[in-house]
Amino acid sequence: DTLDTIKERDKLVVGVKTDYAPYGYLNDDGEIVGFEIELAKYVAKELLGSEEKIELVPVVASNRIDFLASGRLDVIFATLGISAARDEVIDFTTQYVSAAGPSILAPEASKLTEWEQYEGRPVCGIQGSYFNKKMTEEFGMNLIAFKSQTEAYRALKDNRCVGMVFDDMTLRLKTLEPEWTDYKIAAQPYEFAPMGGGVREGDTVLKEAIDKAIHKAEGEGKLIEWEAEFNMPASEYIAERAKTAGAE
Amino acid sequence: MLDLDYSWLADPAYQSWLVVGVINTLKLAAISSIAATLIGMLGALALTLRIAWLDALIELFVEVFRNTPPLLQMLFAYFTLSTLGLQVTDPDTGLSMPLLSAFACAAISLSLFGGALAIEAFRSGIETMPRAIIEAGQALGYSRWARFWRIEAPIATRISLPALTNILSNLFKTTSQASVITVPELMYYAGQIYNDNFRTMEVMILVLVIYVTLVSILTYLMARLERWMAFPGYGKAAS
Amino acid sequence: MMTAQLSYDAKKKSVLFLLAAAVVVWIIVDAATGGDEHWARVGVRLPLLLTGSGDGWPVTGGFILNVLLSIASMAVATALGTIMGIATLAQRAVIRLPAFLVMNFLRNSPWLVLLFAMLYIIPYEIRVFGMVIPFPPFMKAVIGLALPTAANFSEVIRGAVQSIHSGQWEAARSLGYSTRQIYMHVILPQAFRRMIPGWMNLYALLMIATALATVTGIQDVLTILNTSLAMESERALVYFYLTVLFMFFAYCYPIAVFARRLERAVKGDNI
Amino acid sequence: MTHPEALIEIKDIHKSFGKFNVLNGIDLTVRKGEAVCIIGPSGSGKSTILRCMNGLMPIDRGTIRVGQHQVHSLKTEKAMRPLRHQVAMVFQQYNLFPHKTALENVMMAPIQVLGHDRAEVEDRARKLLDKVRLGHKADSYPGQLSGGQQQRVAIARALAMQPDVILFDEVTAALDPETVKDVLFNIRELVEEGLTCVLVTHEMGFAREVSHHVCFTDHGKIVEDAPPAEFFANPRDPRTREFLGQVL
Amino acid sequence: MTHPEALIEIKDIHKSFGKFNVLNGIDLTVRKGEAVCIIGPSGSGKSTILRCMNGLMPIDRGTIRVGQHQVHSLKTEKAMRPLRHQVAMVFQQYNLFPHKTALENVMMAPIQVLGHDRAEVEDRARKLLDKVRLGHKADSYPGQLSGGQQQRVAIARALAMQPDVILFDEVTAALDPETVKDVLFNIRELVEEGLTCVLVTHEMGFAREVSHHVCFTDHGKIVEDAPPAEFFANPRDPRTREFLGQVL
Ligand SMILES: Nc1ncnc2c1ncn2[C@@H]1O[C@H](COP(=O)(O)OP(=O)(O)OP(=O)(O)O)[C@@H](O)[C@H]1O
Ligand SMILES: Nc1ncnc2c1ncn2[C@@H]1O[C@H](COP(=O)(O)OP(=O)(O)OP(=O)(O)O)[C@@H](O)[C@H]1O
Ligand SMILES: [Mg+2]
Ligand SMILES: [Mg+2]
Repeated sequence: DTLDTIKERDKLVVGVKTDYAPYGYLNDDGEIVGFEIELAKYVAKELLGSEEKIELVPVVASNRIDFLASGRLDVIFATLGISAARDEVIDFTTQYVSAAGPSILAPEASKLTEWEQYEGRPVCGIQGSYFNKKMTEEFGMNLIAFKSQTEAYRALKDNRCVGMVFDDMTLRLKTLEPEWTDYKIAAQPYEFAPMGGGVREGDTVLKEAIDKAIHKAEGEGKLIEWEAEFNMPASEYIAERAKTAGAE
Repeated sequence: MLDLDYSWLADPAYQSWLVVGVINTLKLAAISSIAATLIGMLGALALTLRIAWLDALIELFVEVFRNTPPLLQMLFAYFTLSTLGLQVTDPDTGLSMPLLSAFACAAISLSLFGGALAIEAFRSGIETMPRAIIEAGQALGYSRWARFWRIEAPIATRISLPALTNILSNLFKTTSQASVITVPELMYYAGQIYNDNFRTMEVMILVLVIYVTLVSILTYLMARLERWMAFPGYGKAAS
Repeated sequence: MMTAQLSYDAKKKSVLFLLAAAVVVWIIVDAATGGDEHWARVGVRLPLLLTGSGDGWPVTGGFILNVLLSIASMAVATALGTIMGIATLAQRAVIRLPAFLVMNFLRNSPWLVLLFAMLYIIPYEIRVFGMVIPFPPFMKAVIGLALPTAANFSEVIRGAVQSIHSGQWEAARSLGYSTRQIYMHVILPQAFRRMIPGWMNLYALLMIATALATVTGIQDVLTILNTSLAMESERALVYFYLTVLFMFFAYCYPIAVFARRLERAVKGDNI
Repeated sequence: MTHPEALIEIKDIHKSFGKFNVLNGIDLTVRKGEAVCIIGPSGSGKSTILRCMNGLMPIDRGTIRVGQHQVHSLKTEKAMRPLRHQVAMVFQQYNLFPHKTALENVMMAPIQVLGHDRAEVEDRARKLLDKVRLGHKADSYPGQLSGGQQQRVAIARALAMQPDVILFDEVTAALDPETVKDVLFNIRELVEEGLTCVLVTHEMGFAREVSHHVCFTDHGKIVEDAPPAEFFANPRDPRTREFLGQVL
Repeated sequence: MTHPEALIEIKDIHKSFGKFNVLNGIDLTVRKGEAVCIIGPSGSGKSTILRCMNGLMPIDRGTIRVGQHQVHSLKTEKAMRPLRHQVAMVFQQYNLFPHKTALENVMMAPIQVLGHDRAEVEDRARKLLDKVRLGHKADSYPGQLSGGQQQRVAIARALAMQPDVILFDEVTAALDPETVKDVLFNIRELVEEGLTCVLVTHEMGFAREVSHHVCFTDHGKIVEDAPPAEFFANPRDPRTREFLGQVL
């Protein structure tokens, strides 16, 4: 099975984000870094004995599951929200982050503060977000979905849309950037969504090995370290998990 | 090996996406095809005047547009033209927004890309005009303009038609790239659908079939036009 | 005015030269008025855009990958297209009709969609007798691009073969040549010359289409452009796009010019 | 010395393609209502003389006068148009317009160039086609006509312009004897009606029957110019004698 | 009834293109060492007869025998190859291979088809080119030769195959009288050496000089077949009389 293949090739192939600070992004030297990258390296070390035995493959929301399903990747750590629809096509590892669900980023002056007010209006988004269908079908938004975040932010700045719908934490971090100070979170998240890694449907052996590695990292307090390293607001969830894992 | 599941087609949301996608694809293809043909004809016509500065400009236009990826052209139009000043004020919000919508950006890029190729096609049609035909026109005392309109243009159009068919079907296929700048055409909605239901293989097969069907209809119609415009003893269609 | 004495070609050349000069002047003026900052950013990212790694080595992607991709795809497409082209010319319907159907299907499907399809149809690894043969995305991109190119090339071959005057066939037949010999000694040597411009045009088209390979997940110049833009300011965007557009232009334009020159040269020997 | 009655007067014209001298000082005078044949070996410059006469090809030296036009001094296409209205040409390869029917080929120029009335031109065109025995082929395209038929349409097209002079370039090549005879009758009739003709031909019988005088060209010169009876019976130039001696 | 000495025997062949009947029952017998001319109006099916004789065009009805080959029963290209080695053809349009020099055009087939020795073939080819007075043009490409020269290369190419029969299609059309004479001498010499020839021509003088008997075709039939003296002096068929009456 996949775990054997990984050991045979002596390299773990991981799909990660490269445009999604703090989880995975390029630093000024063009290297991929971030919270999930550290996690992936940790897992590689646990499985194969070295952090170096890893191939990081940049993915975006719209292609990560296909890459995984078609065998290009062994596992994805790419801000993958756990949802029932996805669970039908892949298997999730244990979840390692619980983030607020989507919110809307809009200019400071925007008067649209309720989700319902966005009906019929152009809203930027990202292809492959799990809530996209809800946005169009339930809230009736005119969703303009881009391949990558870069493009979506760009379109928002150009006022091609009245707001951008995306993961709350990312958008909040965005408002802290100097260029985004006159933007605010206009509509608040309505749910929390856990995030986990993904493996191919039925890859139970691999899933269990990865789960074990993640638990170990949680127990060692690594996740809290990484949170701090990448300027993420300390989350209760991770602290809680670290406590339970450490107790085991 | 392949067990394909098309039950998702029953979902009315997907159905309406597909329909809207096909309609937008057709719109985009129609607009850019007509514009590209017009640009091609006008460009080739302008070239026959042999005005050096105009020809230089046209040549530059042709070479730039046919030697760079249309995908990149669209991205450029979409993301940077507004930075360069093409903006209007949105009356609703009072904010300044790009003048050109995604659809407009795609339509303009595709028209220019196709137009550049069409200029080449028509130009070569005029250039391959048998010398004998031109001399016959001269000997009958036609003026240069009359000769062009009455004799050379109709024959050149006929000679260029197969090349034009290629360009237009190429253009039709290229409309799928507009999905990258979020033009809600077929390929865009295909992405929306498989990102939602993860039936990527099924969606892609369906989309491929739709495109092949549409392009085949286009080439069939162009072949009919070729036959209709044919005159016996000239070109392939006649024999 | 002096230009009045110049010939048409000289005039045209000088106008083109003036245009080129104007672009250079514009760049200098822009650089002097603040654009240099953005050009500096482009300069910093240039090795990344070209080779896929920050210091220019090793080559893991970028524009050079696009070039390699185009060369590999063209090689595959030439081989496949020749077979397909000859098959569509075959006398026996059992060979001709399927070849014709496949060719038309490939010709009428958008490159982007085919490339996508390749992603799902070809597995990333093939296991033969316990051996794992990896099928990297690069190979998928090569095949995805080679298929439509091959279909187009087979059309070029067909066109060239059919453009040979039927008198050549009759002459060769009446000299007792077999069909294979006629292709080998009479038709293909003549058709070959007429195929070269079409082949080169097709290559330029293919090079341009490599931009689509970004969907297969390989680190081609467009993928890298997009990720590196995440770290750049708004204004720099224009400069980055122009740079990548220019890379394609600088590579494809000479090929197109050369192809056209050949085309003119070949036009003369229609018998 | 000028012939007062000369309609066409060619004096010492020279023409070269690169280093190759095609015409080496041609002199030729054609009176109104005359038919003149030019014969000579292939490549001796016969077609070139005709082309120069109606300005399709500029000459290097010498003068050409046709009616009141000084052809050698006409520099632009525009300046040549009055000349072209007066001088028609029938080409060796017919040069019919492939996208028009036989009738349209004949009608086009009088309507479009001379601005004559359509109904009147159609009437004239049909009469001309009848005259060359092609009334029944009026609606065929050139691609549907045999060589001899195309040739006759070309003659009708030239006549429809009601020119003063017609230049015929090898009208009889590759026609069978019956068609040659037909063409001969047509031309003879025209000459009797006062038309001036210059004909290039390989067919000696034809030259003998149709012409008022015959010119023999060789190496870009006219080496003999005489009435047909004298020309065929008593050629003075040795080169002409040699050439005629070969005729079967 | 079979002529024992007949090399070519054509019996009642029919051929139509769609509804148009080109050949309506042609009978023709050619003995070894004979030269036969076919004359007739344009479009009467002369070229078609030649094409059928070496199997380039299948017939609808009737039989064709050339030597021991029953041409009408040869169905595949492959089956026809021995026939083609025996019967050569010179085309109306020459059909030289434009990518080879004159010498190569002559040498190609004997080497590539008959598998003869290269040195021997080159020797033979050069002699043949000398014979048609083109020794000095051996290294010219067809595009660099005049029409008459190309025609003679085509004759040399056919001869190099050392065939028993050569079919000539209008070898003299559009050639000037001097060149026609040249070609006539060549063919006469070949016939004296025992070659069998079938010639299509418009040139009556040529037919008279070269042939053992002359056939006149009209509307897909051979309406007259006689020795040239008789044919030209005393044509029996009224259609032939009419046709010959037109010759200038
Ligand atoms: N454009 C050209 N460039 C170079 N040489 C040319 C050109 N046109 C004609 N010639 C040469 O000029 C000579 C005269 O040509 P022209 O067509 O007048 O001959 P012609 O007497 O009409 O012969 P023919 O009986 O074969 O028609 C030929 O030897 C030809 O090769
Ligand atoms: N492929 C074809 N399809 C239809 N009709 C054809 C075809 N080939 C020849 N024909 C017709 O068959 C008739 C005989 O043609 P063929 O070439 O044998 O004539 P020909 O006697 O050689 O005439 P010419 O003296 O003009 O060469 C012509 O009327 C021609 O129009
Ligand atoms: Mg000539
Ligand atoms: Mg014929």
